[in-house]
Amino acid sequence: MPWSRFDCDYAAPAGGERELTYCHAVREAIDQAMQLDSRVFAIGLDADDKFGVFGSMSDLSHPERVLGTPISENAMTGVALGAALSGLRPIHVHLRNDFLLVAMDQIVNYVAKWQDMFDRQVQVPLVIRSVIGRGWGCGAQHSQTLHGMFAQIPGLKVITPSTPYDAKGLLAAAIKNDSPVLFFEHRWLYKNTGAVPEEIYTLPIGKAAHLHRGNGLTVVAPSLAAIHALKACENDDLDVDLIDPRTIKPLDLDTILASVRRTGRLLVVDYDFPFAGFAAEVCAAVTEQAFDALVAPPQRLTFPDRGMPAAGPLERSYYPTPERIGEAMRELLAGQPAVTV
Amino acid sequence: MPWSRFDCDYAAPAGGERELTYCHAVREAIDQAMQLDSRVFAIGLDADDKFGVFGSMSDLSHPERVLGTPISENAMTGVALGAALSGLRPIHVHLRNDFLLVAMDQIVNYVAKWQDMFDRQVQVPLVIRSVIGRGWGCGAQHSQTLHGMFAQIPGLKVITPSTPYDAKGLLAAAIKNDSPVLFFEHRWLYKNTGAVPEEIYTLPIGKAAHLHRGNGLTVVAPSLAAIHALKACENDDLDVDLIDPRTIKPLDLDTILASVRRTGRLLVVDYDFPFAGFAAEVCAAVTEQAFDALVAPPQRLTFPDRGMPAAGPLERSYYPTPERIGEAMRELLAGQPAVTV
Amino acid sequence: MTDSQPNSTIRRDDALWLLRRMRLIRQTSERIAKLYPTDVMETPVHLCIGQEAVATGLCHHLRDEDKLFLGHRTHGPALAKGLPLEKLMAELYGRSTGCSHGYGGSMHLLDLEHGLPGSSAIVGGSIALGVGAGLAAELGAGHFVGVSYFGDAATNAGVFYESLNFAALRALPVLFVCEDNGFSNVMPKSEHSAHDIVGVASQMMPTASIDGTDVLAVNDAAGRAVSRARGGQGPQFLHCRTKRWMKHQGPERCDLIEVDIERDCPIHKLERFMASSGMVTPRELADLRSAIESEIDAAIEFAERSPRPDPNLMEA
Amino acid sequence: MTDSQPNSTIRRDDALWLLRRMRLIRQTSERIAKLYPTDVMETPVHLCIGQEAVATGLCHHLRDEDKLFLGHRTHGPALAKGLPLEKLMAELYGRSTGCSHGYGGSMHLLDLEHGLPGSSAIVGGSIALGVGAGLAAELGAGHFVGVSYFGDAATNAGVFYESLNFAALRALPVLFVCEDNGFSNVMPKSEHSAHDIVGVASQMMPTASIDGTDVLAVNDAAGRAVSRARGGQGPQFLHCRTKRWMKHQGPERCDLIEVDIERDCPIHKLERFMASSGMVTPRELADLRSAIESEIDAAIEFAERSPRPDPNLMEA
Ligand SMILES: Cc1ncc(C[n+]2csc(CCOP(=O)(O)OP(=O)(O)O)c2C)c(N)n1
Ligand SMILES: Cc1ncc(C[n+]2csc(CCOP(=O)(O)OP(=O)(O)O)c2C)c(N)n1
Ligand SMILES: [Mg+2]
Ligand SMILES: [Mg+2]
Repeated sequence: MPWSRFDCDYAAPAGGERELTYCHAVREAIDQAMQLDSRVFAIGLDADDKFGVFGSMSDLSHPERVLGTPISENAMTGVALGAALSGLRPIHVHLRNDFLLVAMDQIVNYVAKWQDMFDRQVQVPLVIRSVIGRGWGCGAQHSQTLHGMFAQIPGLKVITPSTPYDAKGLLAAAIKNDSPVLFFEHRWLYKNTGAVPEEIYTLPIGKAAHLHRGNGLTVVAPSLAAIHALKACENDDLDVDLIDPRTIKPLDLDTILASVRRTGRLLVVDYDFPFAGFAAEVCAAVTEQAFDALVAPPQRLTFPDRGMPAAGPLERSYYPTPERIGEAMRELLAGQPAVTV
Repeated sequence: MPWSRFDCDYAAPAGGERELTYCHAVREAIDQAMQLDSRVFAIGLDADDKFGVFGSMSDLSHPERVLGTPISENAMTGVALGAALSGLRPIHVHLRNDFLLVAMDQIVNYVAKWQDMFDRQVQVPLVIRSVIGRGWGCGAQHSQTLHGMFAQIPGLKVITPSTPYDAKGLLAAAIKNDSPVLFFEHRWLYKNTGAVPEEIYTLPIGKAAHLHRGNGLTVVAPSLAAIHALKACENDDLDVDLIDPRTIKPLDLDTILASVRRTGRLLVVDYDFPFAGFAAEVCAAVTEQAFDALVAPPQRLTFPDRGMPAAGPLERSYYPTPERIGEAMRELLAGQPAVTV
Repeated sequence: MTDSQPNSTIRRDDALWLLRRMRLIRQTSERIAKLYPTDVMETPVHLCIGQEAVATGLCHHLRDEDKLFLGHRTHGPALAKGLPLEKLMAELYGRSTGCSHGYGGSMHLLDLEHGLPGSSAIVGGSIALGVGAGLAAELGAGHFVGVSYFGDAATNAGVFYESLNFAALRALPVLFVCEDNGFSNVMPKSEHSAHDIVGVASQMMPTASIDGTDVLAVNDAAGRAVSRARGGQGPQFLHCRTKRWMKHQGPERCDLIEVDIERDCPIHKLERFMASSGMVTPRELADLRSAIESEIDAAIEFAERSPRPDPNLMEA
Repeated sequence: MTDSQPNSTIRRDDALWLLRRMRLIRQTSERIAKLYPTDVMETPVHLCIGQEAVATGLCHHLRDEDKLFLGHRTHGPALAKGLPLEKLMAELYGRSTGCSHGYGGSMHLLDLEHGLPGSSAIVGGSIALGVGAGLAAELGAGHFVGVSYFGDAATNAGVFYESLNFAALRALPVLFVCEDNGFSNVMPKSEHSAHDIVGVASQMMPTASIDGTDVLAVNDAAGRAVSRARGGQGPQFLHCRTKRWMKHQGPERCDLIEVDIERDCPIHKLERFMASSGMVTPRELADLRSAIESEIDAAIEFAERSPRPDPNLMEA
């Protein structure tokens, strides 16, 4: 098994290491996985272009295993599934998660169901990578973040790394995994830099990370929201226990529960639609399992319940910011209910 | 406006009225709406067949406005949207909600977004009807219930009637509504009978109904789960306040909150996937807004987090039953945490 | 587009193979139809009585490592490809010895050993999976062809068109086999397709349109198509005209078509050919028939004796 | 399939209409390209410089009540259909006076008065919406045709094929207009389509393939197609070969193609024709050009003066 070569312990990178952008960390995971295992290939619209998926597909050392496709996302997902069932390990890449909706039949009825339908007699080593989040006045069809929708579906793992280190290690883990994984990269994280080991390594899928320690309030925030929440903590030196779940599903509820049992308060910041989303799941699960520890009602901070508008002022008001997260944190820390949208 | 002719007050039917099956209540709403308004038409796979959508499309008085389609659910949804934008009021019918996934791009990127993208300058009077739920060993691709997934999406109303009376009144309201509505009919309710007025009438979208009164526990259960929960209440004469939300979205949170403020306890029974579903939303929202009233953690009873299996014993164990609902209720009433799956 | 003629030079053992498989499919389907009303099978059944020649003629040329992706009308093609009968029966009976351990039911059959990586109940989508198998072969996963097997109405779904385009763009070793019985449930083809299916497919790849009730014709055309695909000549499209004698689902006869045994029955036609060319005696034909009945008896007994899956072992 | 010849008998006022609209589109696009680097427009722009003839020749035959559904490359066709310039500019500037009140941005333009019921950024899907408009007309909603307007790569999406099939099955009054610039972003047509687009479409309906840089040819073919659709002769397919002079998105020139003004510029070709046949003087051409510049100045001033939408009024 070529994979055994890149098993390593889970450890946060020490300081002073090589810095990489989020974008290049993703690229490196793909490149190294392709080098280690000839079954790994990438496919997707403009995947073979140097600007494909915002540059994360450039200069791969096995261009013969990087395939462009027509605008046929639904069939292409089926093609990736068929290849996964025939011995390969496809990575299907998308420029925007809005396009995954075109492939929803394949993702939900096929990819997610295939193992369950046959009592797990078959493996489906398929990764679907997609950029999420708003761009530049792109409007309601090009700015969504749909991790909550996919997390609902049994049979799919959903990963939302917030740092370059996590991006590389979790993407490697996703490629190595024998079940379908959706891997969501927020567009605004692409240029962020951070320490990333040169060797390939995997991080455990389903293990949260602490980004900030504190005792007054537990904050759960994935993807870009984690980085924004961290900024908010640091700006005001808040007594916040900030947890980046890193994987939406499977969810590391243990880490969250342990924190809430200490702090008694919970805020979930989720850059996704509000109704029945990831934030609702965390609040409901925490309340179910740590009810007695709660001293205040768990709160959610999400998008408003409407499609994303285009004009700058509207777009900026639609998206939470470090400032708004900081406000919500301070109110909860002060024992006031946070403002939810 | 032909619609003004069928406005009527919201009132539960008095006893002794005409009985109709759920299936025929649906049929009658469509038939009467078509008679009243020549803009109403129905379209869908086998919609024009007498067994179309399990008989609910039979003998309509305007067969020229009932159109069969090829297996092209995605384009057909776009066709329905285009017709809605061109002055008609389409009802798109589906035999199974699993097929809606084929049309997800149209439903989520188009239908749900169209009004928001143009600042609501345009109306989208489009109803998408679909049967939900398990049949007869149909397996993971033909037994889903996806109201939770659609409820996540801003711009969609989601209705799940549990009685013939509600089915007729809410379908009429959906057809009359100027925004997109998803209307989900559980397969096992089709032969249930109940009092249904002959005249066309509408029920308010976003208004829950009490199916049983009590003070010990609030139970929220939509669609077939409502009927099963009612059975459980009646079997054991339980002190339960049973609320059928009738519409998943907009959700009548006021009615639920008022009940929980009385009972202090909440159980949500939802025949859908567990993670970040409707049940999570109700638990999270109730905790946010009535935290101080809760004496026990809100609980969820849903499907397990996996695709539906086919064989009888597996299928039956996958689906909650009145017995299992009764058990969960009794445990909560006794002050014990309910068993969740 | 080529319209194939049956190859009259077929060898006896090849003809016998075709006959055996078709009989296996036919007699199994008839037995299912007979048992179905007793509710021993808690799953829908889409029978393929009358259509046996298509899968049989095709699978005669497929190897275990070739990957066949099916839709909802699974029993016949799965048996043709090599799924053991008792594993099919046990699946229909919802037993843990079934090919999908009872988790799949009638529409979801798996047999990795015999090149059945799964089948799907959502019409159309599995066409793309066969293309994925072809792509895998092209990228070095092994020496096999991918086969997408589907009905006439599956060609209405956009995924059909997308799949053909991609397979053709990359010249993948894929066979598209359209089992055209002229109906989508109760809707005739004239109402679901404005165009000729072969006309569209032939814009993208070599096609053949075949009398799908003539197993020798299918065998012949499939042989050529499979060897072209294996030989690196890219995707091939086989359009097989056939008839669905039963209703779309369940054990009843279809009242939308007329069946003329002489004209429409692939088994009758092959038996007549074999008898008239001296390949088999009437006695051999009768023996074959009853041997298969015994196989079916044994498979049913196996299914009935097998345990039902334990819900407590169902993983979340 | 017919290959149309330009109609040399065009009347002066028709030719002037075509020239004015093409110039409006060209000069507006050039102005956008010039302003875009200053970030006054916080929205992506997909310009159509070089492609003006397609939408212009088409819209010459459309009435306000005809419904045109667009994709992401919206500005040109929307102006051709009658969207007032200042409403386009205000939308690009993200102002509440924009045609979508600033909620839509560059790719989502609405003008119900002029038969623009919205446009979409998800490639392919809007093709079905035009068919829905045709169906509405057929079911008595009014006397209009539905028009689906899309690029060559949109024909890769399954919804394209499904839409054509349904429109043809019901003989709906729908026009499919494919603006074939030979590219999907940076991918050439040879890599995205294994087949000839017109070849597929012609399996389902009458088609015409036209030099889309010749506005008289487009005008002529569109005129016939629109009148056939209006006359109950069912859907029509127009394939217009054109060139995208700019990059897929943004204000830069495309480096994948070579532009030869004599051969490729629809405006140059029309002006030369009109001048040589004595329809216009050089002075008139110059006047037209500067009149449009003034219109654009005014529209930009309008946009700049308009208020930005108030987030507090954004409904959930
Ligand atoms: C996407 C989708 N839409 C509708 C159905 C319901 N359905 C099941 S089989 C079938 C007819 C299929 O006809 P065809 O493809 O010709 O295959 P046949 O049944 O004739 O073998 C339909 C409409 C489905 N399973 N999937
Ligand atoms: C479903 C979907 N996939 C991918 C994209 C990204 N995308 C936007 S425009 C485009 C190219 C479209 O090419 P074509 O249809 O020929 O129109 P053109 O841009 O040439 O006018 C692509 C790939 C998209 N918007 N929607
Ligand atoms: Mg058929
Ligand atoms: Mg193009």
